[in-house]
Amino acid sequence: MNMLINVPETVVADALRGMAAAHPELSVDVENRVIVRRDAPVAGKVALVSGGGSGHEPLHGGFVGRGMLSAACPGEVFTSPVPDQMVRAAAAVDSGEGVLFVVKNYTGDVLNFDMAAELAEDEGVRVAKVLVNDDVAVSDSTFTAGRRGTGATLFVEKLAGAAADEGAPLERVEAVARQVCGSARSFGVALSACSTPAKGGPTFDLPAGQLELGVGIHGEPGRERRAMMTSREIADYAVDAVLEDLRPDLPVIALVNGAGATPLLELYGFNAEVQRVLTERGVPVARTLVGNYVTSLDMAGCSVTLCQVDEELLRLWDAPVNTAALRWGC
Amino acid sequence: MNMLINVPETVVADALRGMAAAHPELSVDVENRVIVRRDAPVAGKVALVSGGGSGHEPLHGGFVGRGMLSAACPGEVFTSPVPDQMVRAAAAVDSGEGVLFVVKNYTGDVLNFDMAAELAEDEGVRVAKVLVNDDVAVSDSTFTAGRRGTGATLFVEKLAGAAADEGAPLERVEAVARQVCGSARSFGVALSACSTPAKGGPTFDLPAGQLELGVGIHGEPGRERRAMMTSREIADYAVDAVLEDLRPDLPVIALVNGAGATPLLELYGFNAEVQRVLTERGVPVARTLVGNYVTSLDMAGCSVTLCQVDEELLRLWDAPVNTAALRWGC
Amino acid sequence: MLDAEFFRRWMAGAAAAVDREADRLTELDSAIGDADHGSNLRRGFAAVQDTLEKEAPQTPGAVLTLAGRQLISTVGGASGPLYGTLLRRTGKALGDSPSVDREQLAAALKAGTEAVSRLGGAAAGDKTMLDALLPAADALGESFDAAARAADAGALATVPLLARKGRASYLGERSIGHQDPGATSSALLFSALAEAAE
Amino acid sequence: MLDAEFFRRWMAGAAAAVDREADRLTELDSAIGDADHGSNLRRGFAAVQDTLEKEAPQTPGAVLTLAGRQLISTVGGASGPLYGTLLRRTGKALGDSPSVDREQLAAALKAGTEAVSRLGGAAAGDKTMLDALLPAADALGESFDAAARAADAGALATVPLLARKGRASYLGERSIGHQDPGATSSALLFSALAEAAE
Ligand SMILES: Nc1ncnc2c1ncn2[C@@H]1O[C@H](COP(=O)(O)OP(=O)(O)O)[C@@H](O)[C@H]1O
Ligand SMILES: Nc1ncnc2c1ncn2[C@@H]1O[C@H](COP(=O)(O)OP(=O)(O)O)[C@@H](O)[C@H]1O
Ligand SMILES: [Mg+2]
Ligand SMILES: [Mg+2]
Ligand SMILES: [Mg+2]
Ligand SMILES: [Mg+2]
Repeated sequence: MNMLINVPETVVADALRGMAAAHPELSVDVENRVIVRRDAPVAGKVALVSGGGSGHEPLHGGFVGRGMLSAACPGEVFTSPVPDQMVRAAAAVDSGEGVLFVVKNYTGDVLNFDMAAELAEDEGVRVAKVLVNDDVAVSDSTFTAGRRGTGATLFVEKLAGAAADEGAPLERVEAVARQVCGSARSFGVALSACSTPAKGGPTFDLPAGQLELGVGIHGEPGRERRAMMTSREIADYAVDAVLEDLRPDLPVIALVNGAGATPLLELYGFNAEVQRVLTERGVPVARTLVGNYVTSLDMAGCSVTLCQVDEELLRLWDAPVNTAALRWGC
Repeated sequence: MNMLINVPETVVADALRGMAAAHPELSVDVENRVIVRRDAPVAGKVALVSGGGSGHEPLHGGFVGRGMLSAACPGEVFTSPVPDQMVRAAAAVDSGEGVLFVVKNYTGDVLNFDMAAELAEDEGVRVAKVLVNDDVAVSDSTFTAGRRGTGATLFVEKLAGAAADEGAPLERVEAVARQVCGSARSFGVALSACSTPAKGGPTFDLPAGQLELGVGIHGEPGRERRAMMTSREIADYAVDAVLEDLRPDLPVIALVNGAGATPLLELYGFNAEVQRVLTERGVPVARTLVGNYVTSLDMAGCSVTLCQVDEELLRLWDAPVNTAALRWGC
Repeated sequence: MLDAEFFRRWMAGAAAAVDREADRLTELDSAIGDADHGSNLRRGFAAVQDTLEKEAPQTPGAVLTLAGRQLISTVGGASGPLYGTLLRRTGKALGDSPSVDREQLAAALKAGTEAVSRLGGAAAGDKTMLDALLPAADALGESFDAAARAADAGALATVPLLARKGRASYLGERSIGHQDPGATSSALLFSALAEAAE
Repeated sequence: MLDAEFFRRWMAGAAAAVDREADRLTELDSAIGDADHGSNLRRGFAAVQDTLEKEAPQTPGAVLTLAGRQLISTVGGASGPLYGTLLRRTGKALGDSPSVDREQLAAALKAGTEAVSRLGGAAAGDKTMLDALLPAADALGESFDAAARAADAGALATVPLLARKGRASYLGERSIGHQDPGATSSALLFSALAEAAE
């Protein structure tokens, strides 16, 4: 596995330096690993802070900017960040209106964000937290760490970020985030394993000609392994897996997401099949986003996230956003 | 090589259907393979038409919209489109002010666009053509097909597109395009081969632990093959290869482009090294764009394009653009 | 004398040969190009068959002109415009007489190959389809079989050449030792012509 | 009696053991987790060494509290907050006396492991570090060696268990048959403690 890196130890710091150079509109603290919008704190507005292990770019750093995150805290590759990062981020972005922590449901992320919330509150920042756990591949049981946080994170950050941008108070921003968490579900498929720099090779074995149905964004095991399927069959499986859990009585926004190494050409073709299934199942689609947004390093594969939206959420979706990876309306 | 497709024969048509579903702001003619901005023809404005083999997405379809292309013509994977597509596109977008064809320098593209230009002119459309040939890995000799067109295409489409959006006449839009062709150079590196659906596997052999320096966007051979290098070494090699050909006395815009399967995390890290070399060589960088813009299906690797800009070109770069893959200022 | 029916038979034979040999053509193109020559021509000649059946042109010139236009409209790549131009210009040179003889066809094909050379800027020895087309058009003055043999020999003779045009030229010295896919498909075209004449 | 110097020796021994065994820990984490436990703890305990040398805390409680804080600040993942909490809470329970005895340490470690259990919501038998920590803290009432042996045995006993917490829980039945990486690093911690006491 050839990687475009220097040494595994500096991968995250190198990326942050490269991000700083490419995005003067961001203030990137390479040493302390915090990416903050340059105009923070924005007076009178609630701030959003997220973070997690690196390797899922553009999540989260690519979503920092007007109408989405105020700051992001990248951890080591596939390792959740430490509380110091979130505390520092919260202090940098809090305008006095409070901070919402957007946390993906992994033990490490939960524990570190919990600690950070306590510490930040000690420093006088009002903190609310929302837990994203949208991956229907995992049965949500008290006997496991629970459903994983994946593609719905983009929706939480966009929609709650839009509410904050409009000046909604912390309680309302948190309520929007919770509504989105309840309305969005995802299912992912791996056509190849991904390789972390530290390991220097694939983190799991996927025999040639097989795919993993229900894979997690760190290559966690899914529901089953099968012989390779067509785009059509994968769309049927993935969309039905989501709809089994989420029975929308309103239109959905569809995120057809690439895992990192699947060509955009294939991803658009897959979107055609996703739209077909949704039409067949009678689910109206209000908006569609196709691209590599929540990735797993060099994994080939895709995921489908559906987010049920009422008129208010749809309005928040269309609201201006100005980040490195998602930008419209401004 | 697992691919997210149905059958190789329908890959392009499937992608176009998926694109149509995701982008209501585009008018996608799936049967005739033309992607047109929905508001075309735009009265009083010169139109830009480009196209080429598929497999380089978001190029060109992702660059259709205000401030960039008026239409794009996707061919089969890695096969240039046929003249009928460009003729149809030209007819759809011409407001009477004329059409600029942006053509990458490959024999197939050149011949098909030439024929299309003749046919379109027969139908009364004023056509100008610009040939993009920026790949410094190939020596530009009359004994070969000449330098290949790669990353500079994005600059030609953006900058000439901005001039057209401002209402510049065809001669001026063409002049901007030519200036950009003269001011932009690229160098690409493959860390893995790419696989076309038709072939079902890698189109060239790259032994593990080796990289191809100077690779083309269809996996064409480059200058040499070496044992795997660090991000730092690759940046030195690539930037120096470009600067050997282009000796800027003005600032440059840097495009640090991913070949498709290289994680964004690595690409940002590579950008840090590119910026370092440029600083060491005394080249001021006015703007930087990092991402997967001119891809080669599932190839791992990267390319560097430098485009020397005067104040006018820089202004055109910053001008509003509203396409699927590039969007700012509007 | 060769009538429209003869030319339709030729095109049908060419389509069958290209379909049969598509994988070999793609394999050759994989070595020094981008692995699409077989699928490109298969798509094009299948479309030629369709359109000839539908429009049933009534003169030799009309058959080749229509076939050429159809190749241009469906193949893409380098070979689409080049083969399309070959057939279109050959067809135009044949005029609109209801039948032609072998000498007339030979002369028309020379006009066609010249148009290919002008369009692509290639000459004999550049390791392209012209290395089969040029000697074949010459030998057609002699006989159909001589033309087919000359095309075959020309294709084979591309092996030691260094490519100077098209995608293979990027390989430089590394293009040596491989047979040119376009010259190979040109040889198929002339074999089909000889078969049509049998 | 165990003074600050003893606790610094313990931490130095733990850092050396984690560094030595990092690859094995990562290998174990690769089987049922995400292949980072070794590099996580190596990064963390190296930072602990640095900070203990720089700040030279003068009581057992201060050594452990500082070490715990440093783990929290540098490890990340699940194990960072958990090990950090273990040492911090143990340190706090030790108070600020300049030296403590083994029984006091055992009691403090019980408070620490309880805090770990509360924080992560895991209990004995869930196939986590607690399966080594809980029996070890118990056995420390007896002797340092007994604690080290109990931690080792606890780590080994995680092999047949089904993971119910952390990343390994996604594997369900497939987590059975693998030793838990966190329980394995906990055993290293107690071996280092026994060595410090020799
Ligand atoms: N300039 C040219 N003149 C004549 N023939 C050419 C030229 N360039 C390429 N060819 C022919 O085209 C063939 C390749 O056709 P094809 O693979 O279909 O197109 P592409 O190279 O665009 O993929 C080559 O083998 C060669 O014979
Ligand atoms: N909820 C929990 N309670 C106690 N220990 C846990 C819990 N979750 C995970 N662990 C321990 O953490 C170890 C994994 O640590 P590490 O690999 O560093 O973190 P991560 O799982 O975030 O990658 C597991 O082997 C397990 O012993
Ligand atoms: Mg981890
Ligand atoms: Mg081709
Ligand atoms: Mg080819
Ligand atoms: Mg781990």
